[in-house]
Amino acid sequence: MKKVELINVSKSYDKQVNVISSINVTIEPGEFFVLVGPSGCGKSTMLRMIAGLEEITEGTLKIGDRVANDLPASRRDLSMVFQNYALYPHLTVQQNITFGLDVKRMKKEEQRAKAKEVAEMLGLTEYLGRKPRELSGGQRQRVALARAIVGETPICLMDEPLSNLDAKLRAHMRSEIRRLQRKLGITMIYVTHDQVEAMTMGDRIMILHEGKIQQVGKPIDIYNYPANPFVATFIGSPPMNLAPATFDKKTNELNVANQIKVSVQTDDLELGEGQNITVGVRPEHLQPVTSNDDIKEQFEVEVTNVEILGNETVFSFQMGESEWMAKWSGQWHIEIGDQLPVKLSYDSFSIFDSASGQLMKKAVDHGHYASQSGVSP
Amino acid sequence: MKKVELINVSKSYDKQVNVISSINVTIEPGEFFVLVGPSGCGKSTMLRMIAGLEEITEGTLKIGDRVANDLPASRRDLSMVFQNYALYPHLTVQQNITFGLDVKRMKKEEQRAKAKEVAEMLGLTEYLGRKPRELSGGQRQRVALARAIVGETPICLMDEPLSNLDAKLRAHMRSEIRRLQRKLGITMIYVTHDQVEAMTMGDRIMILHEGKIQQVGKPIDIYNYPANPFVATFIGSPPMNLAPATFDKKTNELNVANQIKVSVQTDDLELGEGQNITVGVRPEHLQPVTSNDDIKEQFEVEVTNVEILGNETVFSFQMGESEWMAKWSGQWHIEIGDQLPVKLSYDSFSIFDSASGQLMKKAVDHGHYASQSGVSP
Amino acid sequence: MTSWKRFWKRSIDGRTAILYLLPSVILFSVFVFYPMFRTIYLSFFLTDQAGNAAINVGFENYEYLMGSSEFRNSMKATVLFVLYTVPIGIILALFFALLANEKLKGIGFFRTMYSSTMGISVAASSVIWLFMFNPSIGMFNRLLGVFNLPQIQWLLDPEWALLSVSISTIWMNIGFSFLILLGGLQNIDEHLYESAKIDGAGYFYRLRRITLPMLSPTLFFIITISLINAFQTFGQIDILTKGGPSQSTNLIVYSIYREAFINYQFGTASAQAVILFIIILIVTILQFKLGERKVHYQ
Amino acid sequence: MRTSLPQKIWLYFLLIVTSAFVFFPVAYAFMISFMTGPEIIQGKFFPESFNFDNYIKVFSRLPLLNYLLNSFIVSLSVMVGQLVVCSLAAYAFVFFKFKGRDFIFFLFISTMMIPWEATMIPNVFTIRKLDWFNTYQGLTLPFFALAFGTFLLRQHFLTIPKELHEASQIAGLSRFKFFWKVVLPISKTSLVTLGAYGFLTTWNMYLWPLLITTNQSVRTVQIGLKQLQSQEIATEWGVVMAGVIVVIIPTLLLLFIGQKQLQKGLSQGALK
Amino acid sequence: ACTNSDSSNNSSSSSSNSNGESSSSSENGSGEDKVTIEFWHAMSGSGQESIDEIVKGFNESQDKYQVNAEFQGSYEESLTKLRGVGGTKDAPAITQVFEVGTKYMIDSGYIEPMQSFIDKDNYDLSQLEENILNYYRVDGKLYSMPFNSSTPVMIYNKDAFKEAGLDPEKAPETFSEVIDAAAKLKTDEMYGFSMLTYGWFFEQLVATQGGLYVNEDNGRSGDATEALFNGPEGLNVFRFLDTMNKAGTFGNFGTNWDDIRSAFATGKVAMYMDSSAGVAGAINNAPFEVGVAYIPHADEVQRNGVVIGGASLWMSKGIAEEEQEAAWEFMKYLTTHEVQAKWHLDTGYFAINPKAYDEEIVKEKWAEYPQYKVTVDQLQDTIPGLATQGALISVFPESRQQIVTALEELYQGKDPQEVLDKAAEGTNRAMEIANKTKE
Ligand SMILES: Nc1ncnc2c1ncn2[C@@H]1O[C@H](COP(=O)(O)OP(=O)(O)OP(=O)(O)O)[C@@H](O)[C@H]1O
Ligand SMILES: Nc1ncnc2c1ncn2[C@@H]1O[C@H](COP(=O)(O)OP(=O)(O)OP(=O)(O)O)[C@@H](O)[C@H]1O
Ligand SMILES: [Mg+2]
Ligand SMILES: [Mg+2]
Repeated sequence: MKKVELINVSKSYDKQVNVISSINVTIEPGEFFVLVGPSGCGKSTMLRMIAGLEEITEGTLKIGDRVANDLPASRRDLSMVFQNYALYPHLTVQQNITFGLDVKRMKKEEQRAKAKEVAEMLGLTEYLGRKPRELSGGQRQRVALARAIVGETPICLMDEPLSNLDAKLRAHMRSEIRRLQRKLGITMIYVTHDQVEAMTMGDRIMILHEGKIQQVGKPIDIYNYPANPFVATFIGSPPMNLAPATFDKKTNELNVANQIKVSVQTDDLELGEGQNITVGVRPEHLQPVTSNDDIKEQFEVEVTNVEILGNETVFSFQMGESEWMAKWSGQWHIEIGDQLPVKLSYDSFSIFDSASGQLMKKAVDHGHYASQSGVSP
Repeated sequence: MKKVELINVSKSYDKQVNVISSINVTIEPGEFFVLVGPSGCGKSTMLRMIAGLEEITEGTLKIGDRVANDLPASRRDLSMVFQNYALYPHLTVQQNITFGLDVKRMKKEEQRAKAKEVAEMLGLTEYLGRKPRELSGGQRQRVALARAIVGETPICLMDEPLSNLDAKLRAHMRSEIRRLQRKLGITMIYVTHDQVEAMTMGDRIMILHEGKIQQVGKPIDIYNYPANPFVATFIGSPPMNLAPATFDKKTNELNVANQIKVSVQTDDLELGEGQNITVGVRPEHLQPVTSNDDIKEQFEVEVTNVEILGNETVFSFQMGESEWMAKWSGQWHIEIGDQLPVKLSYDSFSIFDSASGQLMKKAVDHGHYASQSGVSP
Repeated sequence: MTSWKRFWKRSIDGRTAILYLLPSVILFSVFVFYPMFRTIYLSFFLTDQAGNAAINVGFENYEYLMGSSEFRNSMKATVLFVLYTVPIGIILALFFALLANEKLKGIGFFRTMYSSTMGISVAASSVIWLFMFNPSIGMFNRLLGVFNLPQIQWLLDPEWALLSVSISTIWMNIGFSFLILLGGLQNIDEHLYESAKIDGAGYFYRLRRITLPMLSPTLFFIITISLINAFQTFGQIDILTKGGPSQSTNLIVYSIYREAFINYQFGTASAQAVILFIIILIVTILQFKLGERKVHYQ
Repeated sequence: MRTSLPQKIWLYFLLIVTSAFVFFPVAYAFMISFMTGPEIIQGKFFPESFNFDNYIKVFSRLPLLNYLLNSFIVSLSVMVGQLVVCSLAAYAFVFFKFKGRDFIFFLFISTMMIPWEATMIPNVFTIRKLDWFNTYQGLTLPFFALAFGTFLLRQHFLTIPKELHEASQIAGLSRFKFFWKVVLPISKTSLVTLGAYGFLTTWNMYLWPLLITTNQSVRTVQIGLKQLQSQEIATEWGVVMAGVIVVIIPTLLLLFIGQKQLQKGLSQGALK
Repeated sequence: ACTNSDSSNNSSSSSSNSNGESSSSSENGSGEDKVTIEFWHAMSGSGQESIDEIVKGFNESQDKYQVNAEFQGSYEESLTKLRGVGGTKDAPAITQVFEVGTKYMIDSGYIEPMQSFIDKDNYDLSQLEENILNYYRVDGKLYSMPFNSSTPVMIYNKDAFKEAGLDPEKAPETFSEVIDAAAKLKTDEMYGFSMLTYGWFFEQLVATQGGLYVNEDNGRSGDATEALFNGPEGLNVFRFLDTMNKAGTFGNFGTNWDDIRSAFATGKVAMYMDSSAGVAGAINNAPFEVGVAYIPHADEVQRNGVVIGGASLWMSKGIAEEEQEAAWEFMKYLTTHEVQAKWHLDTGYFAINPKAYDEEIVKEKWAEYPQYKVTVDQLQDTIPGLATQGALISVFPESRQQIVTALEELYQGKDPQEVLDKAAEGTNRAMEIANKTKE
């Protein structure tokens, strides 16, 4: 249980300045902290700085309560899953796993027992005697994971540790990692590209973009109240649909992409006439129209693309200059070119200031409540 | 446009026999063929055999109409994205991308133009002058992808080419790859762990398990009619819920895990009294009960775990000895320990013979039809 | 104070490094640097018969050498010798290493054959070559005789002697270069070849674009070492030609040896050694400056 | 990866022809070792009969086994000493960052440029002052530090992916442990190469052992070989070659074993 | 040759500061009161075998002294080693040094002149071969004990002589006779005459004409300062060689003893100059009849004879007195005619005690190889004088190298006088430096 604190941390490489710029964040002891962001935004770099593998160009890094900028990596007492695994090619899986334990002067037998235990958890038992090059990609990744887990260090850094595993195994590993982390009170910093991992594993998520923090918060809050269009489109898959809009004070309507008009029902928002705003709607809020729906809240679209994912169907249509997507649960027989009526309510809009990107209106909480007697809206 | 045909192909390594055993499959010219399976099931091995990097222990491989078992890799005229990228560390990104073009004696200018084009498509333009070690993980993967794409070979093998990319970029790449493949008529063999990729990109999917083919077919067919419980749980996330069941001929009811009873409405199924069967239900078919639902088709469960994914909520409950999951669209305020009524209909059951694993009853097609005037069930 | 502390902390690397370097440094100081300084010192003296400095003559030894046609001739022979042996030796060794790097049955046997010359001392192999070069009974002249070609006075003809010594030297060094290059080849990641094959790259293309660049650290090493070794060749000269005929094979180190061990002229011997040292130093610096830039490290 | 049949035949052809060329002189020496004086002088290639007279003479003339043993002890010590000293130094040059690193490295390299012949006499005096004449340490210690070896290992260490260093740091390995548990095992090919080099050069050393031994107690085989030759009196080449062969055999064996080791270290495979 | 592994094992044993095997040293250590000395030599091959046997014989002949004979590499190498220990108590009691190192040894101050023991012991020198002693005697003092001594001879192929219509029993004696014979002997396969490219033979061909090598009475009355070998005698020799070389009757077989010997044995050359020590080998290896003759001399002068070559034994200064005693005892043993007879037969070197030739075994051998006698006759026929006494200069090895270069250039067609002058110049410079640094 150790705190990790970054104060004004920046990082530049020879060929690229400010890969990370002025990051301020405190990761609480025992927290599961998820780091997401587009490829190349500096996630790995940040982990590597915390691990002590990369010099901190500017700012202060504190581990526990100690300034750690100059602390050598070997004395930070943390473990890490490298994005590219970094397995020792000359050691067997077993030796790779127990490599760090040896340093801690653990007894050989104990090491073996530990390795066995972890290997079992990760389904590596049969492969303990092999060299990494005799393993499949996913197996290698699991070895990397095992190596990080087995040490039970107070801080653990994982860089996309499940990217090469299949969905089933990944689901299993997700819960195992979470369980372990809780049990041992590990402070976890976890990089992922997987939406499910990001949403379900973390106590908090941090979204990074071009080396700058976009938002930090609980997963569900970030999903519901993205701080800016970038976050809005980054979290959630398919991403939130965005379109420029203008407010017509007379009719009290939003003119979205000059294509549809949505009436504004509340006055909680200070909108100037003609102010440039961007509205966002999550694909799942573009719902099919049922017979008893309000005619006003619906509009018709022409389908430009359809993907059936099995348990849900995603289709696209044009909204002004951007392509919007709607996600409907279940399998829908939709063909490209179909004209579909789609329901959309003002409540589900997130509204951003186009200039600053600031969130001006949150989408109204769409939580459902289930009760024994049935389901309320 | 070339056919790839595997006839009775098997593969053994020194340390592991029958990593691949008796594979028979024909991949049609211009087909997008997706290969999925759990970690270590032999996907990469199969690709590597097709590429000519791994000797074929037994059987025949045909490329086009030619037996290719002994054709050297360099003369198979295909391209490949390696699971571990295999970038040339001594070459810049640009050189890495054009490496294959150079082999083909393409003019330097043309090469440069090509590289630029592909780099743009993959967002690598700024990095053309860098060495691989100066790139982030996702950027490296994109270089690997670029290298495979740029050659426009008639056959292309991709081994988890998008695993290290973020969701947004991945969605973009999905459609780009698909577009290119269609445009150039490439025969694509594509390994992935991503459900969305598997469901949306492939003309056909093949599910591999322990070196054996489990099922080959259209994505949606596999999703709806999995050939056996393995496929059922492997495709779809969360996986299909399974439980043992017995059939009570008197009441015409299925006794699922000795916990719930579901009445069988049709007679399309030959079930003997007491025959061991396994029933499967997709999580999305365990729906919330609405006030006007039939009381018979619902049962109550105690929630053991909840995950809110943003646009959907997954919760688990105990069904006999196995954990079942239900997936409800939207965000639900469900707490662990809640008692929830859940709707379940016989139609959505897939029924497998416990002994052979054969699919005995398909789930009834749950397709929805949307029309201009509204939505029919 | 704190800045000093910071420095102390930062210099931890340097201080630990000293520990690792210490054994080498001590041994080098005692057995290389000290004698070297002594050599430099002696090069400014005329020495007596016992090899002690007797008369300080300043740069006279150097001046004498610069004016001496014999020494100039030595330099020329040395440079020629280096040019004859180094490129060919490395190319041949590389060729063998590439051959022996193929995965074939019984390749271990061939590897041993190729590296065998490393197992034979310069003295022993020189004796063998002496036999083969022998104008009356040697293999080479017999072969020439078989094809009715004119006999060659391999070691006796000033035109041929340096070439002949070079041939035998290339042979002697080939085992070693082979072994080093083979080691380098085996460290190249197989994946790179796989990837290149997929791209349709043929053997020579792979050789040029992957093998050689990835081998560059090893090549750089072997070129440097071969250059240095070639400049210092001695043993085979002593046995094969003793610097003759007509001084045509009187390489510098042999000349140093003769000055020091036969003529007991340590002053001029030392001066020659110093000049040789400077020459090699310059060549090596050039090699590092020009060569290491082209070397790719991981 | 895989080679087709015609390719294989071509490869084997090249292998056989070139290796035969390389090996010819050794084979020739082997033949000579069975010849009598007149046979040799007449320059035959095949002896009339394979009798072991020359070998018997070698063994009876010299305490050859004694010499061989000494050679083994000396060569082995030098080999181990070089591996230790050089790998330590090379490690410092690659995995430590410190001021003047390149300069010190170049200083090391520069020691290679000093002709050994020029430093020998002062070294003999040094050994005498240390009273190390006729001792194993006198024979071995001066060779422990080897710029060549340091250079060789440095070149190899430089190719070690830096991820491994990082992973070890994360695992909390000390510098030395990393050196011992990762760097050395991964560099097996170079260590074997350097080991073979160290062993063989020491095995083949002549002048130094001669200069600092005055009796047979620690003398090595190369001096023995020299004792078989004579200057003014006609040399019995058959006997000399028999000696050469006897001395080569252990080194060839060593090379063969080294090869096997090298083969094992073959392409370690990627990290990922 | 006979097996003598025992003897070499014995001699391998105890030494001053070795940490070698103790198994045999304990056996030798039994004679604690024995004085043990070291004898450094440069004899390899059959020479070493013989030395080991002689040493063994000495050690067994008495129980006061123990001699350990140790091979120390070539003459140059062992001299280099001696420089490391010379004048200290680590020095060996006896060292074998080649003839051209004589001046160097005298000047070095490492040694005890033999004369002091001869005088002390009243040793009768007259029993030894005068012509050999002459070389090592400087200012009337004998500095070292001659040991392995040889002279050059001319060896020729009798069969070839017959074929060429020459008298195989009468070898050519003068330069012009040799030139003529060589011309007759020359065939496509065979050269007429050859000489190892080695300064020693040149010295001999100069000396036999009575020519001096350097000034100051060949260096014997003072430090030589100027080379004289480029005078008429030297030029004669070079012209002699040049004539044949230009005529194509001279075969150049380089600087290696074995090369020229194999050339002779394979019939590539009919006459060549060799050391007397090489006679046995030449006879044994040649598949034809071999003749041995005196070395040729210039037509216009009388034959003076040959200069001794080889090496002698030196006693160290600065070691314990009883060690010097032991060394002296050993040297006396060496010079006995029995030992010398054996030495002569084993190696082909001269017996320094001519009485050895009367030994039965020697006579038997001579009967078998009458050629041996020629070598001894040539030595005994030598006219003592400054020329045949041999030059005494400290830079002899260097000078020899100059001659080798000169010869090689001569064979390349350069002018004899020119190359000789160049060699003389080099020698002069070397002597000048040596003299300068002597103080
Ligand atoms: N060189 C080898 N020697 C022995 N076994 C091997 C070798 N390479 C792979 N295997 C084994 O073969 C099986 C299949 O490997 P493969 O790489 O094809 O798996 P995969 O389906 O690609 O898995 P993943 O999704 O984890 O990449 C694995 O169990 C692996 O351990
Ligand atoms: N050694 C280096 N030299 C120069 N630039 C580098 C270096 N390493 C990384 N970069 C750059 O820094 C940026 C951040 O890299 P980083 O590896 O932290 O990205 P990431 O967020 O982990 O991305 P990914 O999800 O693709 O792994 C990238 O643009 C990358 O190109
Ligand atoms: Mg990364
Ligand atoms: Mg794989």
